[in-house]
Amino acid sequence: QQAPTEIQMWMGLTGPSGELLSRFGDDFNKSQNEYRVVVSFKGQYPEQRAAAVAAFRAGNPPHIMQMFDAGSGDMVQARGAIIPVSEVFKRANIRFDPADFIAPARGYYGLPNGDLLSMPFNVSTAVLFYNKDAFRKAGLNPDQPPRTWPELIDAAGKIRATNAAPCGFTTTWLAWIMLEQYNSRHNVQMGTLGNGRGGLGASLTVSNPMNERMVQTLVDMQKDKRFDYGGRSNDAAAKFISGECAMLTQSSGGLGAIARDAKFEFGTAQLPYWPDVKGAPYATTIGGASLWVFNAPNRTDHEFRGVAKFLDFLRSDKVMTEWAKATGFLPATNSAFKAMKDEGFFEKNPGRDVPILSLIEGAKGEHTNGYRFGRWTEIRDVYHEEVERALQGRQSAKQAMVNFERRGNALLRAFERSAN
Amino acid sequence: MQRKVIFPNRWLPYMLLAPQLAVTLVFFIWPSAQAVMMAFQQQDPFGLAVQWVGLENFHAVLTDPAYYDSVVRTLVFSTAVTVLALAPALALAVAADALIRGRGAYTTGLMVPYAIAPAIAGVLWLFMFNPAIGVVSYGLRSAGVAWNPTLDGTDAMILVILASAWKQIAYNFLFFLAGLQSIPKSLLEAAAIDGASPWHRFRTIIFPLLSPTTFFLLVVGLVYAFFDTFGVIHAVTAGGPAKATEILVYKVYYDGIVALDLGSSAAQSVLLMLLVIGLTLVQFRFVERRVHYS
Amino acid sequence: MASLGFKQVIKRYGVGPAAVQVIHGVDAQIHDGEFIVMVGPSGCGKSTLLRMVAGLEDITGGEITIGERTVNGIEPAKRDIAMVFQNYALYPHMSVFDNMAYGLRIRRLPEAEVRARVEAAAKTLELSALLQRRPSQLSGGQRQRVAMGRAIVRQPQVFLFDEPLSNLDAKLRAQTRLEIQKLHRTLGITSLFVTHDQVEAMTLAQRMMVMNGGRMEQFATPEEVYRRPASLFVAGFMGAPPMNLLRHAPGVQAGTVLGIRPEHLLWDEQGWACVVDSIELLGAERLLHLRLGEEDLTMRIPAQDAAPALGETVRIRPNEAFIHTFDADTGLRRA
Amino acid sequence: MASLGFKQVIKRYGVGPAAVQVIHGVDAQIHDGEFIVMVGPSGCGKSTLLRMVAGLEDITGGEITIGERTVNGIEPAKRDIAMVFQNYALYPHMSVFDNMAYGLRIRRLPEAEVRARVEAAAKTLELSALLQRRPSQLSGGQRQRVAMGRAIVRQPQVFLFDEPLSNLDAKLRAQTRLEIQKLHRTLGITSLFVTHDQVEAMTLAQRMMVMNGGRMEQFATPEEVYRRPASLFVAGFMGAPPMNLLRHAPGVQAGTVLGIRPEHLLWDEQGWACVVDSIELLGAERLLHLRLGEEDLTMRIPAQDAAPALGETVRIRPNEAFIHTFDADTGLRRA
Amino acid sequence: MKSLSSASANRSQWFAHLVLWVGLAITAFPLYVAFVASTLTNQEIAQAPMPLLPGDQGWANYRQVLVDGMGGTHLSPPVWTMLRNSLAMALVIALGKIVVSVLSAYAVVFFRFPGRMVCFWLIFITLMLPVEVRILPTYQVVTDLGLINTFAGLTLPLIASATATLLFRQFFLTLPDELVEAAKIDGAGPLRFFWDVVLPLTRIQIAALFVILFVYGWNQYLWPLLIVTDIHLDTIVVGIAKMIGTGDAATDWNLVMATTVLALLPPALVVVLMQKWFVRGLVDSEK
Ligand SMILES: Nc1ncnc2c1ncn2[C@@H]1O[C@H](COP(=O)(O)OP(=O)(O)OP(=O)(O)O)[C@@H](O)[C@H]1O
Ligand SMILES: Nc1ncnc2c1ncn2[C@@H]1O[C@H](COP(=O)(O)OP(=O)(O)OP(=O)(O)O)[C@@H](O)[C@H]1O
Ligand SMILES: O=P(O)(O)OC[C@H](O)CO
Ligand SMILES: [Mg+2]
Ligand SMILES: [Mg+2]
Repeated sequence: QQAPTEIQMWMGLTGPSGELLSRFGDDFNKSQNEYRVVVSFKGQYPEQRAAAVAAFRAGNPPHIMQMFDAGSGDMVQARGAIIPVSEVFKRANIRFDPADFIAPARGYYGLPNGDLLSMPFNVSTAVLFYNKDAFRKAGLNPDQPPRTWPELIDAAGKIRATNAAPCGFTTTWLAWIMLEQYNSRHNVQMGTLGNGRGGLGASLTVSNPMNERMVQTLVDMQKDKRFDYGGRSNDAAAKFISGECAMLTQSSGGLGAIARDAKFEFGTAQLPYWPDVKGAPYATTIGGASLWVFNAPNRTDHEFRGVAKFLDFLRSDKVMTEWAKATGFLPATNSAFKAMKDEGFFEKNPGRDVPILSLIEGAKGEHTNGYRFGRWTEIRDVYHEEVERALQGRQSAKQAMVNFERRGNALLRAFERSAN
Repeated sequence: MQRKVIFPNRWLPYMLLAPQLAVTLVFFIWPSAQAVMMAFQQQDPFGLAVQWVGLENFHAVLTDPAYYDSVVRTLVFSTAVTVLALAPALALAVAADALIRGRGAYTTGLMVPYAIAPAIAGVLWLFMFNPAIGVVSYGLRSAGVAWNPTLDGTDAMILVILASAWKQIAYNFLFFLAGLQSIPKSLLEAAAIDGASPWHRFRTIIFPLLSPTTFFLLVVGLVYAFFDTFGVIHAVTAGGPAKATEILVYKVYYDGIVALDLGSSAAQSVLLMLLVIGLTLVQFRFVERRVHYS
Repeated sequence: MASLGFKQVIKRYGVGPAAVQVIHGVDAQIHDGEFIVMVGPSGCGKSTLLRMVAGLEDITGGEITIGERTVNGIEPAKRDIAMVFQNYALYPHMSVFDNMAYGLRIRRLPEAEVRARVEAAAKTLELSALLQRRPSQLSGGQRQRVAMGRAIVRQPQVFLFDEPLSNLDAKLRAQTRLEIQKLHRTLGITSLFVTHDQVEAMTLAQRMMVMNGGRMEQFATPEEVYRRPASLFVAGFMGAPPMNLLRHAPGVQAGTVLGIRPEHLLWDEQGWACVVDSIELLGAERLLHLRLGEEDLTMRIPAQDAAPALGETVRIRPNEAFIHTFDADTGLRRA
Repeated sequence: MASLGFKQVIKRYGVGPAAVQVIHGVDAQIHDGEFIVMVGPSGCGKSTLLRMVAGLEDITGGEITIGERTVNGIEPAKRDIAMVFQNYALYPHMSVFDNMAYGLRIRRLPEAEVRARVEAAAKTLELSALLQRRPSQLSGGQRQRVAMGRAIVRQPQVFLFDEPLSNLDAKLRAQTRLEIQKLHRTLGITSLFVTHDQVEAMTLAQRMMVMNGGRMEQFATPEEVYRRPASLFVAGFMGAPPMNLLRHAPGVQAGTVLGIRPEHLLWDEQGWACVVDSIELLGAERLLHLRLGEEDLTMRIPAQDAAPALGETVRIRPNEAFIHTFDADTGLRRA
Repeated sequence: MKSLSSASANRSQWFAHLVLWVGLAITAFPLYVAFVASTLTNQEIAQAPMPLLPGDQGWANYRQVLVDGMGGTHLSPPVWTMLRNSLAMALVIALGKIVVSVLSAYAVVFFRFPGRMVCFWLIFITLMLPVEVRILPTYQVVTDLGLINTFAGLTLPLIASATATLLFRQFFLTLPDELVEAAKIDGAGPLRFFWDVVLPLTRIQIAALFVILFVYGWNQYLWPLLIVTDIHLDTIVVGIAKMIGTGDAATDWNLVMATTVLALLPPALVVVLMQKWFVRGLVDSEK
């Protein structure tokens, strides 16, 4: 008997979700003996991507790489480096219909012809977590979370006034939530050419009153700790878990840790919106990560077939539903979503439908189909920097957005040049 | 440079050198040459499209105000780390040298941080100063100090400086102690007879005699602050907030590995390499000068 | 300038049962302007005693006086002494000038005065041309002179020297010895000079303190020490080759030791019969190593005299005028 | 054992115009079993010559023979010589036993033989009790003996010594000198011993090679060298204090130099009038440093004789029997 | 500075002790906090402020990381595996560097041959090439050699060491010429001399360098992070860094701190136990 062919998959997840994803690899290995999938954690998404780039240049990239939403724009441009996942399935002769995936994911990871570039796997969206104990202390109704920004500002004010918590509200993933999710929620354009999905020539259009308004709000709230900034990625979650901040906007994928470590009763709600914006609230946008397939000179069809088989395994209803139930991520396929609904999961687990309601069932608009820009990781950091500077009182919200747009566009142009 | 008495042999020296040279050529010289080459190229992250651009990368770097911000930041950071690692180390070494009994125990305790990896030192300090759960941040908050290194650039800078200096004190301490112990006691006795008070002796005899050590540690400290603190910064602030802690070496890493702008990153590397060469030469010239002293 | 007195001076290192006593009650009076050399074997406490005078070691018991003043417990800086160390202890980072000026500047003398004094001292010591050099740029002998200069400029009451010549080669040593002598003649400062070199001691001292195991065995002029050693120890220690000390030679009374220097043995057909063990020619003279019964002795004869053969038996006697007699038990001189 | 021959031996360091010649054609024949001492001032080429014999330096010109064999170009290990170095060059990490055994083991002698030879040598040198010690646990004298032991066990044809005693203190030096003498008497191995210490040279040598600036000035017995120095250089070099060399004293012919040793000056009312400059008491005798016109001279008198006062004028003359005369130009002895 | 008169001696001794205690406190505090955190539950830590006295979870935490790993069996191997990897890496790097540099220093010092200075400079220049400059191309070389994800790939590129070569060279230059000559007269050739005399005499320097290089090897970060994709080859320093602040999972600080304590214990022990040599080697190596 021949030794199984090894399929390398790099992931960027840790904790219970990373653990579970690796277990899927084992399950797959047990289900057949032609291939052996090795799932390994290579560091956070940016480090992992750097390692993958180095590995690719050395002719030895992983077969599959999990890459977060923000990295998609760069991956798309790496034409020779990746193979669209639709094509992988086609070559392996395994049925793969992009329409099986939930619409927002298709919009985000798809090609104009409908093919999928990468396979959506861990799909998330931003939600609001709130501390019911603190709400009670502040005299707020624990079963009526704020739905809009004015309500949230008000709640935060009460919490501070009554000292129910040292800080009213904080957020993780500043750019993702306060820029990307926020713009989708209000159907605001982030960039030209269909939010960048139309090609390399796109420019940012983020310097507008809507974005200034959000930043200004944070700046105002920061002054009296109704808002307290907690870092760029997900560090701020700890501020919520420790009870310091009574409200948190965070990825739905963060549910697991909160459920495990928070010593208080908490609730989940949809991301707030400005009620004075016409048509609001719109649907939030996607987060999480998708799976990309690398090309390499020495890759065999046999290996690609193994890749397809494993991806096929991952998108099966059984895996998808287990994944979604255990982690707080959303099911990526329609059928898994349906299976969960049919099973009554959402009735049994109140609050777990919140992300679904805002992402899948929220109102669609012209600008809610996601975005795709090159060097987006870096552009996100530019946003972070400019907003952080505003929060420090070193520039106005307006100036922050002007700078952000200018610097962001410079990066887009640099990207455009290097890709040609 | 070479000893007078040697062995005559044609091939043996080459055999002995072979392993070292092989490793050096394959893993140092060759890749470094490639890195220098990359500084003159523009390429996409995956290396699919490469083009020669001459000095364009250098030009871009040297005309980018952000680069100068980083230079200034690096100077502030390295100066602070170096000074903060030197001054307490000197105080501790003087104290340890003055001890009649028990020096060994203190020395042992004080040198432990030397063994700790920068990345781990960073993790330790991050943990203590984590705005949400850190014991020290809690203490600061209770004391009414608004402490938020995730937002306040100054706070973040202070944090990485403290963590970096903390690790380096052990090293400086050992060198200062060795330096102090190599000062002949009779010099201090002579000064005492000459009428110098203890403080005076420190200022006019001990400190000047330690100056070779101090200078050496200054250079080593600068190199440490420039390069080896990468692990600390990576673990603690990742260069933020708003690039407030992005020193040059972190910028190289960020631009190359995170932003995947390889040309610019390589050009910055070359600039840094020139800096190291400069520092190394200074140090060597100095080592030569120091020989005169004894 | 001042006198220097030791009254029952005792030094113990450590405390309690672990303490070691290294100076056992030294008594001595050194006159104003005298040049005293302290000799003795290694470890006999010479440096310790000197450092007690300097204030670098505490005085465990007894009293040391400089001039009229008891200095026990007084800081080195306030004792008005200067010291020359074995390794010179020059400040390596200062020029020769600054080395010499250091003590004066600390005492806040006006800079003009400092300059005048240093230059005067430099002139005396022929260092004027070297004032801008660093110690590392000087030869051993020059360093030695700077160390002396540093002591001189202070114009102290007492000079202390701790084997200042032992790092010099033989020639330079002889030369520096003469210089120190001259200097003392000029300045006349009370000096206490430690050495374990006999020649140095003999040539430099006005009076010598011969130390042994923390005790002073003799305190007298070099002549006296050589001619009338106060004890067996002194007799054996001073002189090269040392005095022959015989217990069993014919005619030596039981309980006494007969001492006779190698140059005070005479040929005598009637004398002791000794076997020639070995002979050494030292240029102007010869040393005969002889064996008399159980005991060895050395005889010194002019080189031009005929030398006996190895193994030959020769007959010799001590010159009565130069016989020393010691008590075998106490080791003290009898006559 | 073997004879040792030098034929027009030349040594140059470097090549071309930068070359320095340091040995200028040395010719000498050393007999089988002789003990030869090479003396001379620092830098005169003693070590160089010795190391050429050992094979540690190439021979630039001429020929060195050991026994019948010309050794030019032969490896040190194959010359059958043993060498004792100034700093002993003991292997610090090996026991005394292993130090002595090393050379034998490299030559693959059976271990029993090695043991026997080392133990025999250790016995001769009284090292038996120390065989397990490391060099660092030995005193200077003991180390010196180990270095000798290492040479002895090899039973070489020639022993080479490069200032082996210079790291010892005076007392130990005198003692070891006697031991080396005894050893040579026992083993009778041809030896070449380098020193710049006169006493060592005088007492040890059967014949002395006096070197100066890469040339051999005299090769003769110590007596001869002392009594009839072949040149001004030898006259001035041997003897402590050295011979007085006078060019202008009354009665000295132009173009010649008169040599007279300090012990050969006599009081004479009719003699040269000299001023007493300084006096040193050296135990058994006194050195008078005198000034005669432009020239300095030294006179040696017994300590018991009355000493003149400083500055006094004394009258002296050389003892005719001991006058040496040299050619002022060539420096060679005339009579 | 030793106090010269006994009156002020006591006071200055007290003061010295005080200064050193403050120094020790600053040194030790982060370590103490890490230790305390490693004995708590993550919940206790999350409720700021965390207690400053050890809790009762120590045994459980250490057991968990040692046996199961920090993030469960799939994410990170058991910590003891990572400890083993780190140990192997540190040992191979330290010993490899020592062997390679002691040989080359011997060649450079004890022989004269064409190209000697070129070789010396080639080695010396490695001092001036920071990792950041060449990390990507080096990675490529390692892959081309098929060493990616192997222990050899992890250690070999780190084995060249200018510092160690310079230190050995420095030391070899101080060996007295006479020693070499004595050995020549005794009949020892270059290899024999190296083995019988030079190596034994260098053992203190070797011990000292071993400590320094062990710490260096143990603390490697960027290189292993890049070169190892198989978690079973992961070293502990990388393992820890990977575990904090990633993705959606909150950091398990109690486990991270338990692992941290385990990670810093071995190099700290090596440094403390071999203190005498370490200090000497450190001070010498930089001269
Ligand atoms: N700090 C100390 N503790 C205990 N014993 C000491 C101390 N310092 C010196 N001694 C002992 O005191 C004795 C006298 O020492 P000292 O240095 O005065 O001797 P010395 O006569 O100067 O000898 P040398 O000629 O070798 O310099 C020695 O036996 C020495 O071991
Ligand atoms: N490698 C060399 N290159 C050039 N000149 C040298 C070399 N080695 C020695 N010399 C010179 O050769 C001369 C003789 O040196 P040598 O060591 O033989 O003197 P020495 O008589 O042994 O002196 P010492 O008594 O100081 O040991 C000296 O002038 C020395 O400077
Ligand atoms: O926390 P996650 O994994 O849902 O990701 C959040 C954002 O997508 C990061 O870009
Ligand atoms: Mg002494
Ligand atoms: Mg010599």
